[in-house]
Order: sequence, then structure tokens, then C-alpha cells
Amino acid sequence: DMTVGFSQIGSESGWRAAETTLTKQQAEERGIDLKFADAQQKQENQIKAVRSFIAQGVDAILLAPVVATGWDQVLGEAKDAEIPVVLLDRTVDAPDDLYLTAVTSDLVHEGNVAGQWLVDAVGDKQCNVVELQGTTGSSPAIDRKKGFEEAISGHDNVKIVRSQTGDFTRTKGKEVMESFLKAENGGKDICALYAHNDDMAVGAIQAIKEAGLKPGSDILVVSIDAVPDIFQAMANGEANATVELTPNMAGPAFDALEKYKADGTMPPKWIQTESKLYTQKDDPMKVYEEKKNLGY
Amino acid sequence: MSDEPLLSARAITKSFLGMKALDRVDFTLHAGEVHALLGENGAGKSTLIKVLTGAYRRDGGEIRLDGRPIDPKDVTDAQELGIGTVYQEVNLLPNLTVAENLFLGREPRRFGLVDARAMNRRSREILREYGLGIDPSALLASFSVAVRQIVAIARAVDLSGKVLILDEPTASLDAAEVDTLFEIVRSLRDRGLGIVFITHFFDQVFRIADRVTVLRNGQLVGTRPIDALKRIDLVSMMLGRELSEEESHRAPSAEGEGGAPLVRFTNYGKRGHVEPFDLTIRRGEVVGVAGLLGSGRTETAELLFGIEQPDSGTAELDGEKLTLASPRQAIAHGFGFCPEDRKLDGIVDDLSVRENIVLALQARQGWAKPLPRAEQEAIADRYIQALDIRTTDREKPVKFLSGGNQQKVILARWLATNPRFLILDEPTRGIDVGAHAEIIRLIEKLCAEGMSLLVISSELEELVVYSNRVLVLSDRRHIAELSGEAVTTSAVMKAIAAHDPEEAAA
Amino acid sequence: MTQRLLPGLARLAPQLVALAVILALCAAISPGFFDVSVQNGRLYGSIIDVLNRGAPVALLAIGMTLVIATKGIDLSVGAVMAITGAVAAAMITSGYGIVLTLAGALGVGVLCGLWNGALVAVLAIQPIIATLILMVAGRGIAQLITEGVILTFNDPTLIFFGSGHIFGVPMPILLWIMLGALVVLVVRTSALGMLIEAVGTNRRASMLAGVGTTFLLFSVYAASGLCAGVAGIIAAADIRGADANNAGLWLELDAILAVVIGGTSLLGGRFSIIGSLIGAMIIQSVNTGILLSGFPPEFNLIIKAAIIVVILVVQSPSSREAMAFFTRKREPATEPRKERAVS
Amino acid sequence: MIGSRYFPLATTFVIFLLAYALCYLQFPNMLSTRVVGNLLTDNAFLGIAAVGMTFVIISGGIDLSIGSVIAFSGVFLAVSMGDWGVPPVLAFALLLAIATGFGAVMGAMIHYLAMPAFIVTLAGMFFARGMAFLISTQSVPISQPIYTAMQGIYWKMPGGGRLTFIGMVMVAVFIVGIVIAQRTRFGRYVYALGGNRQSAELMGVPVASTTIGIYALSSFLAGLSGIVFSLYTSAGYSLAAVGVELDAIAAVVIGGTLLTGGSGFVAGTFLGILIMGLIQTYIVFDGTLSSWWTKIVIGLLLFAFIALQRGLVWLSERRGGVPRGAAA
Ligand SMILES: Nc1ncnc2c1ncn2[C@@H]1O[C@H](COP(=O)(O)OP(=O)(O)OP(=O)(O)O)[C@@H](O)[C@H]1O
Ligand SMILES: Nc1ncnc2c1ncn2[C@@H]1O[C@H](COP(=O)(O)OP(=O)(O)OP(=O)(O)O)[C@@H](O)[C@H]1O
Ligand SMILES: [Mg+2]
Ligand SMILES: [Mg+2]
Repeated sequence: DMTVGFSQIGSESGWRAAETTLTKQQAEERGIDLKFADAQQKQENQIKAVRSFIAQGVDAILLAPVVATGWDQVLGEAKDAEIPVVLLDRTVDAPDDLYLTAVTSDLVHEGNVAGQWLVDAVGDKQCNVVELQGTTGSSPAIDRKKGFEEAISGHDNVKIVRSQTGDFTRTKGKEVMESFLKAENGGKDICALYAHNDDMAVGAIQAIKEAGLKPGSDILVVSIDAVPDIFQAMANGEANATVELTPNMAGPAFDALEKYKADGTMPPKWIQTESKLYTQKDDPMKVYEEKKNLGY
Repeated sequence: MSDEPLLSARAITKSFLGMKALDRVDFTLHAGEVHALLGENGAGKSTLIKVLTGAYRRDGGEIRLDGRPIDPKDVTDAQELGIGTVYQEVNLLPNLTVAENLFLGREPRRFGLVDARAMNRRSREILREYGLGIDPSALLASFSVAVRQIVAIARAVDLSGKVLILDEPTASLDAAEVDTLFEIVRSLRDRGLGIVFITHFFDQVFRIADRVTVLRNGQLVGTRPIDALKRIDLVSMMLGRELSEEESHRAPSAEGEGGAPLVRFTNYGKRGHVEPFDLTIRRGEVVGVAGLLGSGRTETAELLFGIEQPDSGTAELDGEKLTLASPRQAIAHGFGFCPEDRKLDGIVDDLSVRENIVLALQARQGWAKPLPRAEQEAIADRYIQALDIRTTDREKPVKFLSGGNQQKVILARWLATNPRFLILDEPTRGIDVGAHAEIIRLIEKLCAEGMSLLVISSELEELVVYSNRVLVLSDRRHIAELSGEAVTTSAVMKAIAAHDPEEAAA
Repeated sequence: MTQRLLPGLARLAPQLVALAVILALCAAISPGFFDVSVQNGRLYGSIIDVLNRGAPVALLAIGMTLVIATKGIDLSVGAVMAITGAVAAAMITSGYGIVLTLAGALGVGVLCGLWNGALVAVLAIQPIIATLILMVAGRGIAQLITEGVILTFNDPTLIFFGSGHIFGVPMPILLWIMLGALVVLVVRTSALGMLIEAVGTNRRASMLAGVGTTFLLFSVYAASGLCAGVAGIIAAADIRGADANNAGLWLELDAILAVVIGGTSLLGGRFSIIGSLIGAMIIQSVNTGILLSGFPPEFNLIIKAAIIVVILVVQSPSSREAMAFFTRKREPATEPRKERAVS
Repeated sequence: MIGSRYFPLATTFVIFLLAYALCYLQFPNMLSTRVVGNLLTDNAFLGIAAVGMTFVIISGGIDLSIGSVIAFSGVFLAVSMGDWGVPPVLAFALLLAIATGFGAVMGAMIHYLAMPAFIVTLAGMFFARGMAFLISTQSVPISQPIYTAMQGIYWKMPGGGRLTFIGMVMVAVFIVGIVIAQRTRFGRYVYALGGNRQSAELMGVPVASTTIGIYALSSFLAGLSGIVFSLYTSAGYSLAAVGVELDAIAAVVIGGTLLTGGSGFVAGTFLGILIMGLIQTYIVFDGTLSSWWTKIVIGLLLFAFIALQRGLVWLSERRGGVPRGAAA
């Protein structure tokens, strides 16, 4: 059987915890011995971990890179040691012969789906959007912003009036939303909220309610990730749409690895996961029940 | 002595927070003289020194060296001008080695790098002149206050091309060390240096000084040649009044000796600190402790006060077994301890005079029972007056007091707890004549009221005046105990000498 | 009492001035800044947000002030917030009553403080490192409790501590003001304050004077743990869930900053809890001001750094001297840098 | 008594060897040249920054800005070489000059404004990362021939381990650091300042220039560390190296330097770095710890090392009877 090293970014969010849980589950089901290394959000720790995996002589490495750049060298070392590397949930800026495949969603596309939904939802109405960005400088923040902006460009009735970082957290999401509401005439001038992840949206929803407005109707709420809590909000009519980022990246990754190990089948360089849109029509409570126990 | 002064200061003025510490003070120093700078605690001696050497910027006045005006911006400037200084508190760096302290800022270098070997070699040579056979590559922290003071002096002497300034350098030196120091000072004087010397010991002034300058309350009282000066005149210059009790001698009182035992230590000791000893202290008795540097006096006190734990022996108070696991416990039993190193172990420098005085009392009462503010103020005022602590007000942070006044504040802290057994380690260090007499009188009064005292002092004259008994220590061992009529300076010297003839001969 | 209060306020003048200037800037950026209305029976407005959002840092700053006064520092408070929030969420969701939950969470906070106290007072580990241990491990412990997810709860009483209000005043505001007042009262009417200052100024001398230094060190770290506990509960209640990953993240730095801005020296000794609370409000005003300004988030850090520098420069002893110099021409009372040389 | 000064250093070394032996017993692979090479390479940037931190801490200060300076350096290099077309060597020189100047300004503020280092460098931390954001929020790859060339310099040890260029740079920085600390006047001044600022001033130590020099040195090394980090990752990223200052402080303290200032050794910091690296390597080799247990175990091991060290020092103090004042 196989020993696989998994270098995870950290445990900064529920989504990430779910990804870790699912990876462990998948490994167990397949009888894979998984070596797990948590990098505490630091690229240097991930590089260290990958090097240690190489030194230990694992059979394959899963890497969820914290940032796209800076992997050439260590991936080169893995290649020299003939250890296949599979990238999870984000790709890297490196020649693609340095890794076996990348199992990721398309972050820009996610933003695009969210933006598209909003454009469709408001039709021709004038709509001022406030945006809760992810951590300044992180790739999901940059790409989800880009995708969303692409989707609304050309629709002059929809425009972003305020945009601040909420650090991907509920607390900051709530705090920033509070100030958005004050700055925009008590929220009366805001038509929609776009949050780079669900956690910030959940925080912002509370802020909207405390300001005496109705999230979901007075202010539309669209966000990304599809964590269980947002489905509860959708079921209550307080959130409108979310774009799923599946935490099960490891399944396809292990499939590819097993095939490769068995007979050398090269998988495609990019295995894209679906960016599924959920709205209030999709029976949110049912999805919530399904997702509840996935380790989010 | 040439006519042109080596160093002259004119109309020096310096104030702190509106209070004038120096008020148009003039001062001249000739080449080849030892000039004693005298004055009560807080008179402004240290401040004058600091102004002269650039440690403080002056508010007004003019300083000339060799007739040229100088304006040292910091101590480095003064050092470059050839002025070496030992400031009042031992101002060396315990975390550096002895050699590094001696050569800080002017290390011998080879190929641009510090040459530690040469530095240690030269340090050893320098220190040998002071009779100090210590390893210069050891950390200064591993030596006692006295040793540090000698190192500080050696550094300043080595730095001083023209002027050497010593601010109370002898406070914790014993007689032999003082002799060595004076020999060096004399030879420097003969080489043409000007030496400024601050002390509270009159004997030393008359032994070594050529002229004296007296300050009082930040003002110049006068400068006189020593030959034409009587001791009593000097005292009145300093105090601005006559001091009658200054020479008060006291025959050890009989009641003290006869009092019932208060504390008894049997076979008390700690390996590596003090060898086991027996000691009984009676009510109303003053026990003096004499010995050379590093003989283990302070360490004895630390054992008695529970700072260090003994590894042998027992202690009894009023016939009952007693454990002294911490100063806190000792204090609970009515002990008190004025430490030798007031800066490190004594004052709490940011707190006010009042808070420093009530600290031990409050600590003993516990945090939940605060002394009412009015009571604190009353206590503080009482001791400020009783000990003549010079401060503009009781809420002044104690760090702004002069050295001697800080010492009195610590004494007041312990007196305020009304202790049964008080240990004083060098209580008169840095205290002026007036206060000195005051403190000795106080000691006597306290014993008369039944308090027992253990006093450590390097001044044998002083010690024999008030002690009923004197313990003599050497090499961390209690080697002799003198009592009654036998308590005399020469007997104490002999006792020390009996153990270590070489040192006592000096 | 009043005689002593007035000079106290005078000492806080620079902090108050800084706060006033920042608030004025905020009002210039966002015209409705000082408007307060009532929304759902609850006071509502930007200025209320400052008081409300500043609660965690204000609470942490209370304990931190005491710790810093003893010449210590407590880097673990952010992690302790995460732990106590997690404990509260875990207990309330597994059916313990609100009373037990609160007691449990606060108890854990105090326990964390005692652990820090033990390392500092008994093992004599340097405070920064001693508390760094819990800073690193504590978040792990919190995540262990929540298993890395946001543990949501719906208990209305617990939520009340985050978003409830009494007479329209949000609970967090009441809590930090009350806890602050309580601690000031305890510390200043007992001898604790003076003894803490003594220990922080000269620990050895205090020990020799019979001050129970060990007890005091344990107390201040425990107090810091308790304050972090309250802050943790508020943070969790605010978002109705314990976010072990992010609750209190980097707040220890803000709390330390608040204490320093408030005029308490990192070298220990004299302290002012009221000053620290004002410091916390200054920091929060800056944060809220930045959010209201509409600048892109890339500028946040630069603005914050610039404001900190300006505040500190204005407060630094040297520039106070310089100002005194310019206002009272030619009467240089003291030489600042040299004064320090003897202190 | 003679050795007491070096005792903490010796203790740390013994602890490191013991810990390594324990790791080896559990995972024989730990004693390969690969692991040893990785310890040097992976910790190169941290080590270089920690040398600067050692000076700062010995002088009684602290520098919280180094992580941000590292991030700024990376972004500056990437953008200046990539977008602005600055030649690499010039970019390096420019960066080191900027970093040094930045440190000097912080040092000057600390000295002349009498502000605590903690706060000044905290503002510096915000500022440097803020500047990095302003230059670029995205991670910018660096593709310069000189980078490839430097990355290609290594000595392949028997057993497959590599002693890389950046590993060697770190070792060199440590050696220079030791010489500066122990054998130069500046080094003595740093210790003097940490021992007692006022005494140092009264003994003629140029306090202002020394303080400025210390923080300039620290930022210079942080800049150098940034260069090394950019070599390590071939990129500049404004979110890189968050919290490195805490790692550096921990390494310095584990290496036996007192945060109160005045005592410690640059060589000790090297041991501290190795110990921290060892902890991480061990955790990865183990591979069974969840995210949270990773944090808890790091904390516990940190505690174990420090407690062990304290215990040994305490024992020796009891035995040797280090006199009072020694701890001051
Ligand atoms: N930094 C300071 N700030 C405020 N006041 C000060 C400061 N330094 C000294 N003083 C005050 O200046 C006066 C003179 O002090 P100074 O230290 O010069 O006295 P001194 O003659 O050396 O006394 P002693 O014999 O006790 O050492 C004292 O009243 C003291 O309180
Ligand atoms: N001349 C010396 N040479 C070497 N070491 C010394 C010398 N004098 C003192 N020491 C060291 O200083 C330590 C302090 O001893 P201790 O303080 O008990 O002595 P003391 O009798 O109180 O002297 P002091 O008058 O200096 O306070 C001793 O353990 C000793 O190691
Ligand atoms: Mg003096
Ligand atoms: Mg002594």
C-alpha cells in the first residue's frame, strides 16, 4: 500500500477543516497511509514539509499550496526523487511537468458565477453592491474579486460602491458590514452584498439584521464556499446564493494517483471541480443536513 | 600647584523640575591637588560632578579646562578630554567581564578586532595595583559591591589624563582598601592630575585632601585650604550650624547585655555561603558585624533574613522554633533588613517617597487592608522629619532624591514596621555627618526601646561606638566574638588579623 | 478623592487629546459619525460601534495593564479568547445551563492565566516566552475543542452577551465599562495597585520588603486570563459561534498597543487602567475610521502605522519637552534624555 | 564557576543532541544528510533574521518588524527586477539600503523620542507590510537568471543531502555575527546597553549611535533574509513571513539569550534555530498530528525545552552558588 504525504495550509476556516477531514477519510477508505503536515498558513513550512516528505521517502505528495509562486525548486527536488506531486485546490506558477496533476476549482470562475447570479437577479434595476474581500493579498480574494468584476462589467446598473477586507472571518465580516451600513445611509443605499466567503456573509447578515434591515430581501446576499451555515441562512431567507467550492479534492486526487501508480496512466494536468451555484430554491435545509457532518 | 587652574567652573546652575539643585556654583581645581567636595546629602555634589562631566546639561555657567572653555555633551566627550569619573552609584556593567568593564570603549585591538587576551592581561596588571587578584575574565556580577567599586575606580583612574573625579568611592571599602586607594590617589596627584573627591568621612578628608569645597542646598559655601581648617569649622560650614553631638560616644549599656534572648541561631549555615555558626541576640542589644570584604557579612544577613535558605541548623524566636523560608516570613516575625545595595535591593525608584516608606508595612498588613491615605502621609511625614530626609515633598519619586536621602528612606521603611529585630547592612553608607550622628543616635534610642539590632559596617570606629558585641567574620566564617569592654577598634583589628595576618597588616 | 482624581485626569490629557483629534478626523471623513439613533430599541451609530467593537481590546487591555505594570507581558490573551469562546460554545451546545457555561468559560480563562503565572512566577521564565507558549498551543487547544469548525449556538442568553442591550446600551459596552470600573476600584482602594507598581518597578526590592511577589504575579496573570475570558465570550456571542481559528487573532498586539498609548510603560511600574481603556478606544476609532473612509484595504496598515507613530511622537517625553520649550520660551525645566539617565 | 557564562549555551547544545538522538531512535531517517541539509536550507532566512534579533534582544530591545521587512523585500525585489527592470545586483543593493535606512529610522525614534522598541517596531511592522501591499498584493514570481544560478549552487553531500547556497549564507552570517558580537567594540556596546542603559551612558558608550546601529543591523539582516527568502521561493509575496518575528524571538530565547538584555550568544541562537527546525521536522516525520495537535505539540515542546533549560541552570546555580546580582 501507499504512503502519501499531505501538506495542508492550516486550519484557518471551517472549509479547510472539512477538506482535511475528507482527505483523511478518503485515505482511510483506500487503505492509504496518510502523513499529514499542517503548515500554519506559512509557505516556508509547506516547503519544509515537502522536503521532509522527500527525506522520508513517501510514495506521493498532496500539496495544497498557500500561494502560487515559489514551488519550482522543491517540486524539482520531488521530481528528482521520483515522487509524484498532486496539487489540491490551488495551482502553482511552475512548469507543469513538475507535478502530476492539479485538482482545483477555478477561483475566478467562482466569482464569475456569483456575479452572474447577481446580474440576473437584479435585472435592469440600479444596484449598489458592497463587497467583503478576503484577506488582502490572498489568491482567493484577488481571483474572486476579479471574477465578480468580470461578470458585472457591462452591466452599468450594477456597481461596487464599497469594498473592504473582512479577512475571511465572521467577526470582521460583521464589523465591516456595520460600517458599510453606516456609510451608505443606514444601508438604504445598498442593494446587495457580495462576500468572498460564507463566513463573512454570515457575520454580515447579523449586522444587517441589527441595523433593522432584512438580509435576503432588503439587501441581497451572495457568497462563495457553500458551508453548512449559509444554507441555514438561506433556509431562513436571509441569504440568497452561494457558490460551492467542494472540499472533496482528495477523492479525484487519489483516483489519479492510484491509476498512475498502477499502470502509469497520466491524468490530465488539470482536474477542475465543479463550481455549483446554490440558491434558496435548492432546498437549503436538505443540503445543510448533508453537509453538516462533513467536518466543516 | 600652578596658578592657572586646571579645571574651573563658574556660576554653574542646574535645576530639576523647577527646583534648583545648583545655584551659581563656582569651583576650581588645580593640577596636582586633591580637592574634597563636601556637603550634606542632597547638597548638590553629585549633580555638580554630573554637570562637569557632561552627564547632565547645565542650565547656565561656564566650564574651562586648561583655560579653554569646554562643553562636554556627554560622558564620552569628558573622557576624551581626560576626565575620568566614578559616579556615586557603582555604575559598571555586571553582565560584562571585569576586563571588559575596565576597557569598555577603548579595548585593545588587533586587526580591528578586540584582543581579549591583551585586555585580560592588562586588566590583571591594573587590578594588581589595587591588591585585587581576581580573574578579569569573570563576570563582574560574580563579585561583591566593594570589588565592583574598586574596578570602577581603576577604570576611572586609567581613563583620567588630567582630572579624576571620585564620588563617594570609599563607601563600601574597608580600611586596607582605602589605604591602597589613597596611595594611588597620591601618586596620581604627584604626577600632576587634579583629583576631586567626595566623601562623608572626615578622617579621609583630612588625610588626603589639599583643599575642600563645601556646598549647601545647591549653593557654594566656600573653598578653603585644608591646613587652615578645623574639623568643627568644616562641620558648621556644611550644616550651617554647630553640631554638638557629633562626637557622642556611648559606653555600651549594661541593660542591653542583660536582656533576655530574642533570637537564637544554632549551627546555622549554608554551604558555599557561610559556614555554620551560633548566634544569640538579646533584646535591646546591638550586635556589630565586622570583617573584610567578601568575608561573608552580607551573606550572613541574607541567611538571617530568610533570603537564602540554610542547609543546616535551627532558628528560635523567644524560645520557639522558627522557619525563615522567605523575607516575608521573617518580616511576619518582626524582622527587618536594610540591604547594602540600595539601588538594586532597596529603593523602588518610580514610587514616591511616601510609598517607599510605607511599603514594608503595607506588605505586612496584606493587600486587602490598605493603610488609609492620611495614615500613610502621617507616617511618611514623621520619618521625613525624624531622619531629616531632604525632599521637596513626599510625593516625589524616590529616584530624584540624592543617594544619602534614599538610604534614609529605606531606613524609614523598616522603622515604620516597628521591628523587633532589625538588620542593617552598611546603614551609614553615603550618609552625611549630620545624618550619620542622627542615625547612630537613632540606633541607640531604638535599642533603649527594646529593639535588637544587627549592624554590619566597614567603619570600625562607628561600629565599636554602638555595639554591645561585635562578631568578626573572615572567609565566610564566624571567627570571633567580642563583648563588653573588649569591644575596641584594635581588638577587632586583631581578631581579623589573627585569622589573616597578611590583610590586616596593610 | 476628587483632589486625587483631577491630577489623574491631567495626566491623561495627551490620551484624551489624541482621542478627540482622531474622533474629529472620523467625523470629517464620515459626516454622520456622531449621530446616534435608536434602532430596535438599541443605540445605533458609528460612535456606538467604536465603543462596541472596541470591547474585546478594551477588556484585554484591562488585564494587560496589570500584567505590564509588573514588567510582564501577556501574548496569550488572543488564544485564551479563542479557548474560552470554544469552551462556552461547547458547553452551551452540550446542554449545560448558561450559569455553568459562563462559570466554565471564565474558569478556563483564569486557569490559563494561572498557568502563565506559574511559568513566570515559579519557573521564572521570561513573560514574553512563557506566554508565547500558550499563544501557540492555546489556539490548538481551542481548535481541539471545536474540531476546527465554527461551533454555532442559539442560546439566547449567551447571545445576549454579544448583541443584547440593556437600556439600549449594547452589552459589550456595559461589560467593558463595568469590568474596567470594578478593576480600578479593587486595585485602587486596596493596596494591590501600589504593590503591583512596586513589584513592576523593582521586583527584588519589593520581595525584600516582604511583598508577596509570587501571589501578585499569579493574580495579574489570572486577571488577564479572566479579562480574556470575558472578551472571548463576547466575541463568540457576537457571531453566535466560536471561531477557534480567528477569534482574538493578533488582538494581543492591539491590547499591548492600547496599554502603551494609554501611558503605561512597558518597563513596568506606574499604570493607568483608564488610560489603557482610552487607548483601546483610540485604536478602535482608527479602525472604524478606516472602514468608514472607503480607502482600499491595501492602505489599512499604512494608515494605522502612521497614526500610531504620530500619537506616540506627540506623547513621547521628548516632544512634550519640546512643546513646553516652545510655549514657555527659554525655561528649559529639565533635560529629558539625561533625566532618564538617572531614573 | 568558570564555565557558568557559557553554561546555558552548553546546556542548550546538550539538549539539542539529546533531542536529536531521541528523534533518531524513533525515525532512523532523521539522521540523514538530507535532513541535516534541509535544516540549514529551510531555516536559512529565519536564521539570518534571528542573528539580527539576537543583537536587538541582547541590547534589551525587541524588533517586531522583521517578518514584514522580509515580505517587503520579496515584493520589492520581484517588482523592481520584474516590472521596473532594475538589474538584480542593483536591486539587492537598493533593497539593503532601504532596509538599513528603515531600521536606522526606527532606532532613531526609539532613542531620540524615548519610545519603547516594542511599539516603534510594531508600527514598523504595520508600515513595512503596508508598503508591500502598496507595491503589489499579488504574489509575484521572480524569473531571473541570477536566481536560477544561485539556486543551482549547492554541495551535494553523500546520502543525497544538499548544502545549498542559502544555507551557506546563513552559516556565514552567523559567523560574522559571532565575530561582531564578541570581538568588536560595537558588540561590546550592545552588551553594555543591555546590561544597564544608564551605566552604559555614564561609562561613555555612544548610546544614540549604538541604538541606531543595532536596529539598522537588524533591518539590514531582515533585508538580507528577504533576499534569501526570495531565493528560497523565487517569488515576492506581501503575505509572506507572517509571524517570523515570534519564531525568531523564540529561537533567540531558546538559544539562551535573556530577553531582559545583556546576556546571550549569537551561537546560542544557531542552536535555537536548529532546535525549532528539529521540532518541525519531527512533527512532519510523525505525520499523525492534526492541525490543532500540531500547535499544541509545538507549544509543549517549546515549553519542555525552556523548562529543561531553566531546570539545569537552576540546578547549577544551586550547586555553584552564583552570588546575588548575577541575575540582575
Ligand atoms: N534627576 C533628578 N531629578 C530631580 N531632582 C534631582 C535629580 N537628581 C538630583 N536631584 C535633586 O538634586 C539635589 C542634589 O542632589 P545630589 O545627588 O547632587 O546630592 P548629593 O550632594 O550628591 O547628595 P548625597 O551626599 O546624598 O549623594 C537633591 O535634592 C536631589 O533630590
Ligand atoms: N577581594 C575579593 N576577591 C575575590 N572575591 C571577592 C572579594 N571580595 C568579595 N568577593 C566576592 O564577593 C562575594 C560577596 O560576599 P559578601 O557580600 O558576603 O561579603 P561582605 O563581607 O558582605 O562584603 P562587602 O563588604 O563587600 O559587602 C563573596 O562571595 C566573594 O566571592
Ligand atoms: Mg551624591
Ligand atoms: Mg556586604
